[in-house]
Amino acid sequence: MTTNALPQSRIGPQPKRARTSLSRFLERNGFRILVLGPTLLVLGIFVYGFIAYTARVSVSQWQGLAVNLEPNDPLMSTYSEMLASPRFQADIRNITIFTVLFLTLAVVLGFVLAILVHNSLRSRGLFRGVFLFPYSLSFIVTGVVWRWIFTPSTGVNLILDRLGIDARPGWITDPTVVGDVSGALETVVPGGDVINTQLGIPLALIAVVIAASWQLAGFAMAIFLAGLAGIPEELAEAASLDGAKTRQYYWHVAMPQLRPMLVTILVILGHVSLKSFDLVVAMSGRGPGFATDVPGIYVFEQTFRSLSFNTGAAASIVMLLLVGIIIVPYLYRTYVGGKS
Amino acid sequence: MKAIPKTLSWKVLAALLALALTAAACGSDAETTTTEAEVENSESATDADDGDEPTAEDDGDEPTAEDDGDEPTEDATSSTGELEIFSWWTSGSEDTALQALISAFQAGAPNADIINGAVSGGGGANAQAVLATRIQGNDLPDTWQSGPGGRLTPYLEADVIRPVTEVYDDAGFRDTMPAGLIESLSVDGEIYAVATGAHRGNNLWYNKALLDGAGVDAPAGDYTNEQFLADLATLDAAGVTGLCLGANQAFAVDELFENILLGVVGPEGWAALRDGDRSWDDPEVREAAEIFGQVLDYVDPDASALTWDQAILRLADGTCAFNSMGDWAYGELINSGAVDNEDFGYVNQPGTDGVFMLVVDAFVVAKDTPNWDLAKVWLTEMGQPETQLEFNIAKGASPVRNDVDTSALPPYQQGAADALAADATALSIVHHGEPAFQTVMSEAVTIFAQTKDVEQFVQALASA
Amino acid sequence: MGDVAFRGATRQYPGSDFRAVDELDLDIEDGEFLVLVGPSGCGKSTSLRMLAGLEPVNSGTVSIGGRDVTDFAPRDRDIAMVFQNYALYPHMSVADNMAFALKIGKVPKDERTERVGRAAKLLDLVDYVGRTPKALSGGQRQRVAMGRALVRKPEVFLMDEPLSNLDAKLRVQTRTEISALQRRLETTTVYVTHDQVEAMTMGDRVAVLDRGTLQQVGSPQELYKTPDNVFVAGFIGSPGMNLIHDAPVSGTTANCAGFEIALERDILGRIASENSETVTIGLRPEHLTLGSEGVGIPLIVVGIEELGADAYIYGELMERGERSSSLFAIRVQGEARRRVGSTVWASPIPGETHVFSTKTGRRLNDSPRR
Amino acid sequence: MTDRKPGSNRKARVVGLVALSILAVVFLTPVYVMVVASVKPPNQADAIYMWQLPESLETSGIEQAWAKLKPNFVNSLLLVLPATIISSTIGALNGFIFAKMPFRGSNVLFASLLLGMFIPYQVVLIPIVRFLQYVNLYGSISGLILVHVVYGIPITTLIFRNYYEQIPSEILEASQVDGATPFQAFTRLMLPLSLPGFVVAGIFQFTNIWNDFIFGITVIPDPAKQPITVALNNLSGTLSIEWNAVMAGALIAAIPTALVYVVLGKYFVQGLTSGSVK
Repeated sequence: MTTNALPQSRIGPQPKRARTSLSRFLERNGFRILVLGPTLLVLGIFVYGFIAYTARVSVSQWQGLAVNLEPNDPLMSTYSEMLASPRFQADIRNITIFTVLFLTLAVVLGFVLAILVHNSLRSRGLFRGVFLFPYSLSFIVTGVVWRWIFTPSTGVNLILDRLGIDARPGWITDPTVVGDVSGALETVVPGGDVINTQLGIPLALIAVVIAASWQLAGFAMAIFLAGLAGIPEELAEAASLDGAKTRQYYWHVAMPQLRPMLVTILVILGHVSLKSFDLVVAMSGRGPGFATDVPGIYVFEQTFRSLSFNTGAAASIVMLLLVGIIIVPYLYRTYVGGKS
Repeated sequence: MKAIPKTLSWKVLAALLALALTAAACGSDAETTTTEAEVENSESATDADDGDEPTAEDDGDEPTAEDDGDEPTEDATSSTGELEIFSWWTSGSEDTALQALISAFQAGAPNADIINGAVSGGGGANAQAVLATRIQGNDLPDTWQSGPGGRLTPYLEADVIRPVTEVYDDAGFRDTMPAGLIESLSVDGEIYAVATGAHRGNNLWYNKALLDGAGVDAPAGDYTNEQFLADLATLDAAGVTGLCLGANQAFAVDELFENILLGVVGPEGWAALRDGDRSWDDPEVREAAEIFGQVLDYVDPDASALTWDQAILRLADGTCAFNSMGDWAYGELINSGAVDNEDFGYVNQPGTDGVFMLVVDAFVVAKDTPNWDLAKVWLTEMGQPETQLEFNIAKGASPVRNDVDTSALPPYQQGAADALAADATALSIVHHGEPAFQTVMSEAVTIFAQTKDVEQFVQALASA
Repeated sequence: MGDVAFRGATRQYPGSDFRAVDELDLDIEDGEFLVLVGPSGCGKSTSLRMLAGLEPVNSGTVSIGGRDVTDFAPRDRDIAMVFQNYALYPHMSVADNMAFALKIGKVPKDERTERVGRAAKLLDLVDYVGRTPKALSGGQRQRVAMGRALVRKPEVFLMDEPLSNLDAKLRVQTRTEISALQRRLETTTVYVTHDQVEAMTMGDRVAVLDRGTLQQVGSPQELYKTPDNVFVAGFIGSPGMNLIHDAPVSGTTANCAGFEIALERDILGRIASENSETVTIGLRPEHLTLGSEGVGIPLIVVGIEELGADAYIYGELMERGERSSSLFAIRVQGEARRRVGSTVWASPIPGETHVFSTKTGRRLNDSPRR
Repeated sequence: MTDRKPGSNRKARVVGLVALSILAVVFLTPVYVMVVASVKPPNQADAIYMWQLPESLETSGIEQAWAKLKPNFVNSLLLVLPATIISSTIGALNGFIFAKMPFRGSNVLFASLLLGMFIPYQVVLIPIVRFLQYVNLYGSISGLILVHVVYGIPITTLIFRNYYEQIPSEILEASQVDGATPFQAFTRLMLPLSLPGFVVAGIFQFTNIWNDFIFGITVIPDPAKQPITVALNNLSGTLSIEWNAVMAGALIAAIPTALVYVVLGKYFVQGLTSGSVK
C-alpha cells in the first residue's frame, strides 16, 4: 500500500461518491426525516398552529358564540383586564404554589414508597398494586371522595379526633392565606397596587395537594422502582462498606442515579399539575375566596360559561407563558445548552 | 439476573388480545341491552367500528347531511328520520323526566328515531361547553336544552336558532302559558323556545325541630330580612348553625345573594336591574349586599366543602336550620326521608312573598335543522298538558301551562304551580343571566363572601 | 484489498475549539496490524471511529481498499469492530450476537450457522453459544465480541481497547491470541490502546498520537530506537526514556547536572542553526551504568523496582544542588543494588544518547530521518 | 442479597414492612370510602355516612352503573388500545432518534416538542373540532384516536428518549458496523430492549386516554360512540346525583387500568433490570 494509489481515488470519482448531494443527504437523514416528519407535521398543526390560533383569538373581540376575530382595541386590552383581576391573580398564585407543593410531596412520597416496596421481600406486587391503584381512577370521582374526606365536620377530622389528635383543620373550607407578602411587594413594585390578591399560601390548597399526591405518587413510585432496579447492587455494597447509613445511601448514592427518572417524573407530573382541572372542580371548586381556583377552571369558565373566548384564550396563553418561564430555561439547560 | 424472556412480548400481546376479546364480548352484550330508540344506531356504530371504517358511519348522524335521502322514500310522511336532542339530563329524576318527553315525541312521530345526546356535570356547564364547541364546528343537534332570557342571547347573536312562534300559534300555547314566561322566551316578537317546566328559585327551607328548639317561630309569608337576621342570631346564641350552604358550587352562593336581592328590590326593581334600567350601583343593591354579608356570618363552617344537595341534606338531618335554594331541593328532602311540614318547612325568601323566581328549562331548535318537522312534533308534544304533567312530576317542577290539572301533583308542587299562575315573576340571573354578566356576578360574590367589601362589590357589578 | 489511508483527516467536535484529530495522514497496508497508541484524549479512538464511519470527518478523506469512504455509512465500509465494553446485544444469545451481521447481510442460514460454529470453535465458545451475554465472564464476552467481528470476514478489523476490561493475566494471554489470530487471518487490523506495552508487543507498526496530532509511525523497534521527538521518547518504553530538559550547550558538550555529554558535530550544527543554547538529552535506562563516585549524573535513590533478573533504580536528579522532581530510571543487573537515600552516579553508554531540540522537541541525532 | 446492603437487615425489613402497611392503609382509605359508598342505597351514599359500613349490601348502584357503562366500555377499549400502541410506537421511534441519532438542532426540536405537553386542552377544543371536520374524522373513534396520539407524542417521546439514553450507544454503533440500517437497528435492537419503556409509556397513555373526558366529550357527540368516562360522568345528573352509582361506576371504570398495572407492574421493574447491559 503506497500513497500513490490515493490521488487516483480522489480524481476518479468512485461510483458511490458520484451521487448528488441531495441523495447523500437523504441517505444520511432519510430515516430521521421519515420518523420525525409526520410527528413534526401533526405537532406543528396541533400544537403550534393551535397556539397561534389561540394567540390570535386572545387579541380579538370574540365574545359570544359567533366567531369574531376582529382585533381588539387596544390590542392587549383583554390581557390587561385579565391580569388586573383579583381572580386571575389568585389563580396564578394558586397554580404556582400548588405545583411546587404537589411536585415535592408526590416525588418524596413516590421515592419513599419506591424504596420501601423495592426492599420489601414479601408482597412486593401487592403493595405496588395498592399504591398504583389510585392512579387508575378518574379524577372526577376521586375529587368527590376527597371533598368528603376534607369536609371538616364529617371527614378525616373524625378520624383525627378518634386518634386523639386535637386539631380541627378547616381543610378545603379554610380561606386563610398565610404569609401574605402582597403588601410588602407593592412597596417595591412601581406604580403601587397592581396586586389585587393576597400573595401567600392558601391553606385550602394543601388539601388539594394531598389528594393530587395520593393519586399520582404511585406513578412516581413506579418510575422510581424501575430506576432502583437498574442500579447495580455493587453500588449499595460499596456504599455500605464506605459506612453509609441506609438513608445516606439513598440520598447520596441512589438519588443521583435516579436523576433521569426524576426528570421524567417532574416533567410529566408538572404538566399534569399545571393543567389541573377535573380534580379541583370535583373537589374544592373555586374554594373560599378563590383559594383553590386554578387557571384551568378559569379558562373553562371564561370560554364556555361566560363565552368570553378572547379571555379564555388569553388566560391559556398566559398559562403557556408561565410554563415557558419555568420549563424553557430548564429544557434549554438540559437539552440544548449542555452536551451537544 | 435473567435476560428478558423472549416470550415476554408475546405475553403482553396475549394480554392485549384478551382485553380486546373482552371488549368484543361486551360489545355483543351491549347490542342486546340498549334501549329501543338506540338499537339501530348503536348497532350500526358497533358494526362500523369493528370494520375499522369509522369515517363511513359519520354520514349517518351529521344533521347537515340529507338524512331524508334514504329513509323517507319508504315512508312518505314527514315524521320519519332522526331527531337529535341534547340536554344535561342524564340521571335519576332528570332522566326520568326526559324520558317522558321522549315517549311523548315517539307517540307523535312513531317512525322517527331519537338520538339522545346528553352530557351531565357542572350544572350544565359541560353540556354548554360541548354545545359551544359544536356550534363553532357548525355541527349542531336539532334541538337542545336552554333557558330563557340571557341564555338565548348568545345563540341569537351567533344566529344558530330559529323562531318557533308557529308552534305556539298552531298548538295554542299562547293562551295557556304565562305571558311573562313567553316574554322571557321571546326576542323582537318571535318566540324561540318551548318550556318544559318551571322551578321556583326563591325558597327558604327550614328545619322545624331546630327552630322550635331555639324558640324561633316558624317563618310566615310576610317574613322580613330583619326577622330572618334576628332568627339567625337567636339560633346562633342557642348553638345552632343558622344557614346551610352548598358553597362548593358557586351557583349556590350566587343564588343566596340573588334571593336576598330580590327580597330587597322587589319584582319591578329586579326587572329594571335585569334590563339595565337601573344601575347596579343602586342603594338597594348595597342594602342587599349588607344583608347578604350579615347572613353569611351564620353560614355552616363546612359550606365550602358541600354541594347544594349535601347542604339540603344537612338541613334535613338537623345540622343547620335554614337553606336558601330552588325547589329542586324539595325532591332531595323527600328522598332523604324527611316529611314535609313535619320535619321541614318552607317559605318564600324574606321579602319575596308573591314573587316567583323563575328557573325554566326550555328547548330551542337549530336554525338549519333538516328535521324541522320532527322538531315541531317534539316541541308540540312537549307543551301538551299530559306531557307537562308527567315531566314535572318526575322533575319536581311546575307545569308552565295554566290548564293542567295539578291535583295529580304532590302538595308542594301544587302550591308552586298555583303560585306560578298567580304571582309576579322574576327571571333568575344566576340561571338565566347573560353568560358574561353572570360570570362577573359570580366572581364578585365569591370575593365579597371573603372581603364583605360592599363598595368593591357593587362597583364590580356596575362596571360589568 | 484492505489497505487504509487517512488523508488530512480532521475531526473537530461541535462547540469545541480543539481539534480532536488534526490532519491525520496515515497509510496502513493490506494485512498489516497497526496500533494507534497515545495517552487518553490524544485522538486515537476518534481516528478509529472516523475510519469506522461512526464519527464524521470534518475535512480530509478516509479510504479503504482504495475507495474513498469518507461519506460512507459504517455498514457500507466492510469493516468489523470490537468495542471497549464489547457492546454485545444483551437480548441475543452468543450465537445470535455473532450471526447478527450475517443475518443483516442476508447470508443464507446454513452458511451462517457454519461460520458462527467455526468462530465459536476457534474462540473456544462452543459451550456458550446459547447463553446471553449477561451469563458470561468478562473474558468470554471479549471473545464473543471478537467472534462477532471474525464471522464477518471484513476488509478491516477495528479494535478499540478491547483488552482494557480484562484482568492483567488474561490481558497478556489474550494479547498473544489476538496477534496470532491476526497473523493467521492476514486481515488488516487497526488497534487502539493507551498501553504502550500492548502497542509494542502487538503491532507490526505503531502510530503514536498526542493531542490530535500524529507524532510518529513506525515499527516498534524504530519507535524505540529512534523516537522522533520528546513525546514519543517519553511515551514508548517502560519505563520511558529519561529526559534532561534545558541542558546548556557549551562548546561541544551539553551539561547534564554537571556531567558533560559530548555532542556530535552535525548535532551541534543543527543546534546552531536553531539558534538555541540548550537541548533535551534523552537516555534509556538500559543505556546507563553505575559509575564510581563523581563520575556520571548524580542521583538520589528514591526507590528500587526489583524484577528478579534485573532491577530498576529510580533516582532524583541533583541539579545545581537541588533535587529535581523528575524521576530517573537506571537498569541494573545482578548485585548492583543501592540503598534508598544514597547517591549514585549514572554514566551514559557513549553513542546511545538521544538529543532533542529544546524549541521544537524534535530529534537532533543523525538517524534514519523521515 | 447480602446483609451488608443498606436497608436489607432484619430490623430495617420489619420497620419497612410496618411503614408499608401503614401507608397502604392510608392509601386505601379513599378507596374504602368509594367501595362502601358504592354498595349503599343512594341516600346513604354521602359524606355524612362516609365512614359507616352499609347496613345492608345494596347492589342497585352497581347495577345501574354497569347497565349504563357497558356499551361505552367497549368504545373505550377500541379507543385506548390503538391510541396507546400507536402513540407509544411513535414515541419510541422519536425517542430513538433524539437519544441515539441526534443531529444539529435536534435538542431544540425536542424541547419545542415537549412544550406541546403543556397546552391547556380546553383551549384547543374548537380548533380540534374544526380540524377533524376538515379531515372528515369528527365524531368517530378514529378521530379521537388521532387526537390522543398527537397529544401523547410529546410524553411518549420524552419517556423513550430518557429510556434510550440509558442504553449504551456502543450497541448501536456495533449494529451500524454490523451493517444494520437505522431502521434495522431500531427494530432488531432497540425494540427488543424497549419493553420497560413501553410499559412506562403504555401505562401512562393507557391511563390518560382511558380517563380522558374532555376530548371524548367534544370529539364524539353520539352517545353510542362515546368513551366510558363520558358515560361515567353521565351517571350523575345535574340536579340529582346518586353517588352510589357514581362510585360503583368509578370502580368499574378503573378495572382495565388496574388490570394493566397488575399484568405489567411486574415487568415494569423486571424488564429494566434484565434489559440493562451494565
